[in-house]
Amino acid sequence: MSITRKWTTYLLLIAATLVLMFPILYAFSISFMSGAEVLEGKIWPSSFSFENYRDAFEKVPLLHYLINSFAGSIFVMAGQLLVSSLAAFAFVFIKFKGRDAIFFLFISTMMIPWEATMVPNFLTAQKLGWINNYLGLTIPFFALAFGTFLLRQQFKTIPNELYEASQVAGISRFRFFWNVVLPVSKTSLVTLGVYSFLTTWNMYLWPLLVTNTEDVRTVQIGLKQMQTQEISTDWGVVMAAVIVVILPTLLLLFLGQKRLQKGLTQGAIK
Amino acid sequence: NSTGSSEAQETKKTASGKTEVVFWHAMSGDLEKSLNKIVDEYNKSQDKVEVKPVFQGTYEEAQTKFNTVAGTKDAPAIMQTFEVGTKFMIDSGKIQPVQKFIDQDHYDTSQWEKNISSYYQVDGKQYSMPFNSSTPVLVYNKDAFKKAGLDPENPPKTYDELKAAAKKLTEKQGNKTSQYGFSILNYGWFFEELVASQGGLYVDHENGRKGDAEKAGFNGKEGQNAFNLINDMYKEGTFYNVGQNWDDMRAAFQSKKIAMFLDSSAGIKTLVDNAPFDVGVSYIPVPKEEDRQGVAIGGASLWMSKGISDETSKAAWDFMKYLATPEVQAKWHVESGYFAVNPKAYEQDIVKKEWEKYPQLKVTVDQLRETKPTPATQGALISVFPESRQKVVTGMESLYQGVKPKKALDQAAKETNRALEVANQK
Amino acid sequence: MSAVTKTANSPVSVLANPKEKKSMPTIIVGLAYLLPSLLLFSVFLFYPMIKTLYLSLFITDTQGNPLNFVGLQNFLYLFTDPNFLQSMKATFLFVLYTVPIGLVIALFLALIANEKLKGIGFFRTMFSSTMGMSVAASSVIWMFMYNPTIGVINKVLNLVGIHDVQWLLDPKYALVAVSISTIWMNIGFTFLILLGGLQNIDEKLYENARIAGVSYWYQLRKITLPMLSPTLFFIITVSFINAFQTFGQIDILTKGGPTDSTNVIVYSIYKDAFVNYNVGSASAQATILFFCILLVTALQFKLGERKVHYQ
Amino acid sequence: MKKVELVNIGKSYDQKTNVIQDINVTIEPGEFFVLVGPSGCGKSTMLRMIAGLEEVTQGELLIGDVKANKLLPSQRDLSMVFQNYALYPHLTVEQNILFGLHTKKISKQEQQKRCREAAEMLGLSEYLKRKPRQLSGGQRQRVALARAIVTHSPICLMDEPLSNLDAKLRAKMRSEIRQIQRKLGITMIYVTHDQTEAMTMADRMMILNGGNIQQVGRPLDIYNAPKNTFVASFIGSPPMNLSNVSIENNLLVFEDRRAISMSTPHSNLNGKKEVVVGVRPEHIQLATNDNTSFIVEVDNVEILGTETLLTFHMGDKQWMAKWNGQWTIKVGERVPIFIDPKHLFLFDGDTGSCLHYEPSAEDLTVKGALV
Amino acid sequence: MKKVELVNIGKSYDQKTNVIQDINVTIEPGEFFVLVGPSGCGKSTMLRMIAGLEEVTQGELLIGDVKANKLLPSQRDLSMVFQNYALYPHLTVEQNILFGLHTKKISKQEQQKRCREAAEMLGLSEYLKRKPRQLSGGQRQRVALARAIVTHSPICLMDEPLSNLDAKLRAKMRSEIRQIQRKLGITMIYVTHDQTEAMTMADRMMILNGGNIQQVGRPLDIYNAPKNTFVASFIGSPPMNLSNVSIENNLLVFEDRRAISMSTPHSNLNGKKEVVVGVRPEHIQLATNDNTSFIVEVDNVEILGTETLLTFHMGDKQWMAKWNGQWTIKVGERVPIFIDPKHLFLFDGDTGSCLHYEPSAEDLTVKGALV
Ligand SMILES: Nc1ncnc2c1ncn2[C@@H]1O[C@H](COP(=O)(O)OP(=O)(O)OP(=O)(O)O)[C@@H](O)[C@H]1O
Ligand SMILES: Nc1ncnc2c1ncn2[C@@H]1O[C@H](COP(=O)(O)OP(=O)(O)OP(=O)(O)O)[C@@H](O)[C@H]1O
Ligand SMILES: [Mg+2]
Ligand SMILES: [Mg+2]
Repeated sequence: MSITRKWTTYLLLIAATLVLMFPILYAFSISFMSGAEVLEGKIWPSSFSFENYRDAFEKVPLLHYLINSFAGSIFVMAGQLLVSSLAAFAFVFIKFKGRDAIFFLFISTMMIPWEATMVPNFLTAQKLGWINNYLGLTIPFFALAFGTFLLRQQFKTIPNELYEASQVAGISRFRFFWNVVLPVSKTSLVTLGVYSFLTTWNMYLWPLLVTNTEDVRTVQIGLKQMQTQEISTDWGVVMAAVIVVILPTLLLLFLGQKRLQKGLTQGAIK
Repeated sequence: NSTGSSEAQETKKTASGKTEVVFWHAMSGDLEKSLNKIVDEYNKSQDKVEVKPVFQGTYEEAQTKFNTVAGTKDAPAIMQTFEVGTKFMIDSGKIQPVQKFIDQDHYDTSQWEKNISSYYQVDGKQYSMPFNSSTPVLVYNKDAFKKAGLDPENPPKTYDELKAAAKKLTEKQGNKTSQYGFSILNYGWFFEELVASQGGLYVDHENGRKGDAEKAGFNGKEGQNAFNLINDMYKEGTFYNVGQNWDDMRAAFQSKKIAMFLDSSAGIKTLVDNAPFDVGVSYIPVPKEEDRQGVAIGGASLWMSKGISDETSKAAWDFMKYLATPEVQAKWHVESGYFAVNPKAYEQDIVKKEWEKYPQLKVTVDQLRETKPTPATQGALISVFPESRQKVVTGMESLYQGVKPKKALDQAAKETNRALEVANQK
Repeated sequence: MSAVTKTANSPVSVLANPKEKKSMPTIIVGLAYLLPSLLLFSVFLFYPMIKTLYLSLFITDTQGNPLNFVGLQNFLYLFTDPNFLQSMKATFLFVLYTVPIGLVIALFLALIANEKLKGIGFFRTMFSSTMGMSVAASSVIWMFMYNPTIGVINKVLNLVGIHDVQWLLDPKYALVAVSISTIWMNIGFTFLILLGGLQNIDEKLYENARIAGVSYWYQLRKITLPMLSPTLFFIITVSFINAFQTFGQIDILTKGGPTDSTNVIVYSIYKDAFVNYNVGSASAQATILFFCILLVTALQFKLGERKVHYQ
Repeated sequence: MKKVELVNIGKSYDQKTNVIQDINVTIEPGEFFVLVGPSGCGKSTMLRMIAGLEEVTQGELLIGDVKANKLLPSQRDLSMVFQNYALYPHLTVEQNILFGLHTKKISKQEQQKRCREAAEMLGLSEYLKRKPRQLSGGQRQRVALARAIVTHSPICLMDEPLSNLDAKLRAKMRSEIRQIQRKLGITMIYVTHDQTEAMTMADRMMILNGGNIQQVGRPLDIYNAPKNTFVASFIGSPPMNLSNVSIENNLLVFEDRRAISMSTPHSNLNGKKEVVVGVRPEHIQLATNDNTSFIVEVDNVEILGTETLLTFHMGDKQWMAKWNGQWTIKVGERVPIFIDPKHLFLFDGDTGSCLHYEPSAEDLTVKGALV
Repeated sequence: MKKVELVNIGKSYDQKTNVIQDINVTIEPGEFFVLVGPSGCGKSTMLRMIAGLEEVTQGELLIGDVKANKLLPSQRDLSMVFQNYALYPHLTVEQNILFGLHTKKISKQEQQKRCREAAEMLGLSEYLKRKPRQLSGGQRQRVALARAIVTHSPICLMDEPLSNLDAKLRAKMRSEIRQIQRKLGITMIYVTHDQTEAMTMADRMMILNGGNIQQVGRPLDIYNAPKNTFVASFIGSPPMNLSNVSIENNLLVFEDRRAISMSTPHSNLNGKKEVVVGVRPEHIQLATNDNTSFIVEVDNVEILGTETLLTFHMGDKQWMAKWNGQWTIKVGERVPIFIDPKHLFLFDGDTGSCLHYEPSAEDLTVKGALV
């Protein structure tokens, strides 16, 4: 690569990074400002005080919410991985009539607007007694068309010989699934795991609906709790909460970026 | 949701044997902190009842949820609902009027601020317990008044004065306006108040208090006055459009983008704290001084669910009574900026001290007390209020797009009528 | 093993044995593996969807229970209701603004992040970071940035001499403003997918082009884009579906206003169902939305698939 | 050691056309049996039917005298080695070798013992803890082999197990597999498309083409007496040279009117005039002064160190000659060649079946040579 | 036709260790030059440096007498064929062939003409409208070739272009490529790890190992006079048999105390006692009564139709003998063999370099044979 091309690329990279990261950095900066500073429209705080963070943790049980979000996200992640991989396994390794039709049915679920299903789902959850516990927060999300699709693409790359070899050896189907297919698809599972963790972590409306107590509420609700309507919002505190809320997901993303990218692409391409 | 579920539920008890009262609210931020403190004190003050406050999102979100769980075991004992949800709650059949407990208990409601509690009274029956109430006030920048050669102690009272003052307050550099004279949030409530303060009715049938409303009335003379005011000032360049967001509006005031605006009385204190200038508060303006009827309240009240056990109801009532005591109301008023339901609260020391520090607060209370009790200031009762508000907001917004005030109002009225029609079919 | 040796000694029993031992029909096994998904889908997606279809033919009470059957009246009203037509328009504009532009930006980022340079990993991480941002958190940040008086965007515009723009208040800009923030939120995901697609392209194809001496743009046009087409196809489909279903940022940033300019269908559904309690109308809108998405996706598969080159 | 018998076996994937048909063959216990044929001829299909991975749609399959058509793969008591080895990439070599042994109800101790033995036999002992991706192609091949060995199944099936290896390694593994099979005495059914592999490894082999058996027999018998042109050109490297000729007065006349004489008039030509003549490259010799068959112009010369390959045109075809030694011949040079009539094969021009050949006299033994 | 010169070329990817080093060679105009060596020895690296796809980190590269170290690939006026062909899957054969030709400022007409010519030459005419995935391996190979041809570049680089093809097709393409190169007279630099390919195609070849040149020369010269044990065992199939021996009184004594005598005392052994002896398989003959070198026990016999391979143990190694004809020998049979001392190679035990060989007398020509 020629020198000029190299430096233009660097220049573009840096410029793009600055533009893209600006909102996050801006929020970070505001999270250290006092109320007056925020209203003056400053870009940089005059001093870095953790006042806002302390306030944020004081105002709502943010720590508790963080733990709930974490537990819920992990739970959904595990559930999605299991349910999706079971389905994907059937779509790849078990031949039966009508398989493609069912697969199409799965894919079509991606098109159902979530808002349209919320009220009936809430009533269902209520009938099942899933209000105010992790069941309601998590189980409705265990089945995921996108995840099934992603894993199906991955499973398709597993040579059929592996399956046949285990058939000859007399290994049961489930054992093959558990001991071979899953470990071999680690990358995609991690990808899907990160993806489901992120999406679950970021849910707001549903958790609000199905929880009535702080015991199981999540950080996104906490974020909403910081903002007020009729009286002034304390922006510094809200931004502090924003930072607290996005920090874990950003961290997760940074750690899993490589795998995520690899896994997502496998799913994207036939 | 079969009606069968409205049978009395079992009384939920806490581990220590106290009766559990679940209390859903929409108070976020500092308000939630204050509310939690009050609840805490109540819980500690006795050993029979344990109130559990639960934040349920915005008023709308909270009500949606209440609507779906009302009558089941997941329903709360006490539900906080915004003022425009009143009719909806009454019609839902999922609540019991507090009048029942007032009667049982021979509770003296005369200690309540009449102008507040009357909003929640229908056919002489008290449906809910007033809790956090506010009214609109005119807030202005005293420093800017001085600078513009206006008397900071004599803010505009009528539309004409307002227009004149706004003209003086508007500062322009070239074609760029650095300070606007006046602003109103694009929020239905302010429009309703502007109509009510002139004695205008929002809907027919005495604002819906003498039977189900069927037609919108807000597009009459009073409503047109209000829309014309906005339209005229906007055209003159003295009115600034701050949108729908309370925070944006206050930010604009605090950063001196606007010199006067209408705000909720509940927001005054923080405003005074944060503004880098002297803040003045006055009554909401009217077209002519003789029109002044006062204001209707905004805010929310507490409702008692149906289908909870008697024991729980009693416990919830006990808590409601506690909330209405002057001491608690004083604290609530001081911390939140909302009115005290019980006027005796204003005689409490902490309130007096607070008023010394924030004389602006007293103005808000005075405005409320001077209000003449009429169907207009009592507030409208319609089930589709939120929807109607959206239509009015859209109407206000369309003003800035150059739509004629009358046309904008009529459109909003037409759509409200249809919503009423649909609702009345149910 | 013992079973087999035994049967080996008595051929007669073998002929009978396999019949008994014959494994379960694969359809049963297959469905067993699909059961959890099917069950959950049925309960939490298909059932509500069917219920929605059903309710769209009724006027409902505030609890969402059907009161009286009105046939297609809900639909007929919607198609004459200027508000709904405005919603449709807003939705299509929103999709139009966000999908192509987001795609182009993400593609640009993916292209520059696909170069082999020192420290490129850092940039890739940065570019993908918005994927970790929740809609709520992002919207709060953007709302603040859009603030006409204290927000940074107008501050910057003022610096270059541009008048204050009332981003979220002016119907001319509100949808654009929401679109910008949406593009920003989605860029991380789109970027990641595209980058992965780029990295799957055989390096040798470019080496051959280098030897042939064709220009960068020619490579982009003749190699990169065609080779990326399966990935592009995937991401376009997903972006379309997501754009049609956007809700969170609208709720926080504009609440559908001003003058309904950002009142996309999903938000309109939400308002009708949760604020105005017109479940019938909301259901009808949801049904329309569902078919819109279905149509667009089907169209895409019909038209797009032909232009996609699978390896 | 078990017998495998195929009776009238046929297979159709789509219930319409047969992919293979009328397969009748008995594979003897302990035999090394090779299935060979060009790509797509149905070798894998046949092997997979024996393994039970593919349903038998016609005929009867007997394994050790037991009808096996409907048995599950695991009930057939056989092991299988796949073309790309089918190793589990996430398991170590040891785990790979032992994977699935548990279903056979073998004690941990016995498993370990078998694994150690197999690993030793195949020189894998030091790699037991590695993952497949850390192994070279040949080592992976051996792991796949070890996995088949430890099951102690009397029958082993292999589907082109060497085709992913390079030429040198392939030659080595060829003899390794053969030696192990002899040592363990298992019945081996081995699929390949490489005739060299088939020739060097098979006790007997079956040549398939288009789903039909072409010939079954010992490699040398097939080499020396191919039943038809397909077999003749498929077996042997470089392949047998074939050309259409017409018979005119005991002469075989090529299309370009060159001719060679037949040794004696052949009775079984049934008066056919158009036949195909075949000559193996090694039987085309440099003519000495008195016996030139024809003079050819050399198209290409390839010197492989110990032998030289000449390419030239003959009638409508390119022919090849293989000579020992390093020959310095220029492209375009004209070279006189001689073909001994006794080395000529004659095939039916229409059916391709062999009409005539002279049984080879070359049956060399060390004893014979020493004399 | 252009010359390519490498002067002291070296390459390092990580600025620390060299992947290849000290490469000095001149590739003559119109020459077919083959780079051969085991996997990972640096062949591709070298080729890619010549192409300009990889930076030259040491030394000087001259293309047609012009210093080319810094030239862009497109400025070097060469074409390249990649191992997996690097065809554009979304373009038709025709578009693939013409890809990038527009940069050469060639008229549409001329492009079409070249494409037609190349397609005809390679038998692709009927496939011009197809996509690569609709072609067989051999056809894809030809498209890649055509793409290189149409550029009319004087130099063509090929990186293992045949390794994805099966044995038969490979043999065919080998001679096709050779013929095209001759016809067009281009300078060809060809990378392979297959010694047969190198032997049969090269005018000259360079054998690389671990980034170092082992030997450069004509294939037969290298075959007959390998410079060291690496070359000796790399070139030739089956490879040369090598064993450690000690020299005792003009005898080469193997580790198992068997011995063969050297023909004459060799002067250039410098008194070394431990050497490596090498014998090509074709030089191990069946002994006649009076000249037995030793008796060996046969480990394996492979009959390839026209020749027979015997495997047996010799000292610490397995040796192979290649005999013409079909030999019926049982595994385990004891066979007397004879090795002519004149066919012995001796290598330095430490450095592996060749100490002694007798120039081959076999330089056969048709003329010589006819006499
Ligand atoms: N699952 C299948 N469905 C339909 N047809 C198939 C299937 N598997 C193989 N065939 C067809 O059956 C024929 C024989 O295939 P088979 O795989 O047995 O060939 P093969 O001899 O093993 O070839 P190769 O040497 O390429 O492996 C081919 O024409 C192939 O297209
Ligand atoms: N991009 C690279 N970065 C670092 N090391 C490399 C790179 N490419 C090749 N190498 C190393 O350089 C050495 C030579 O590689 P090269 O690809 O030239 O081998 P080769 O002879 O072509 O082998 P093969 O026959 O397997 O293609 C190897 O050790 C390889 O690991
Ligand atoms: Mg096969
Ligand atoms: Mg290479």
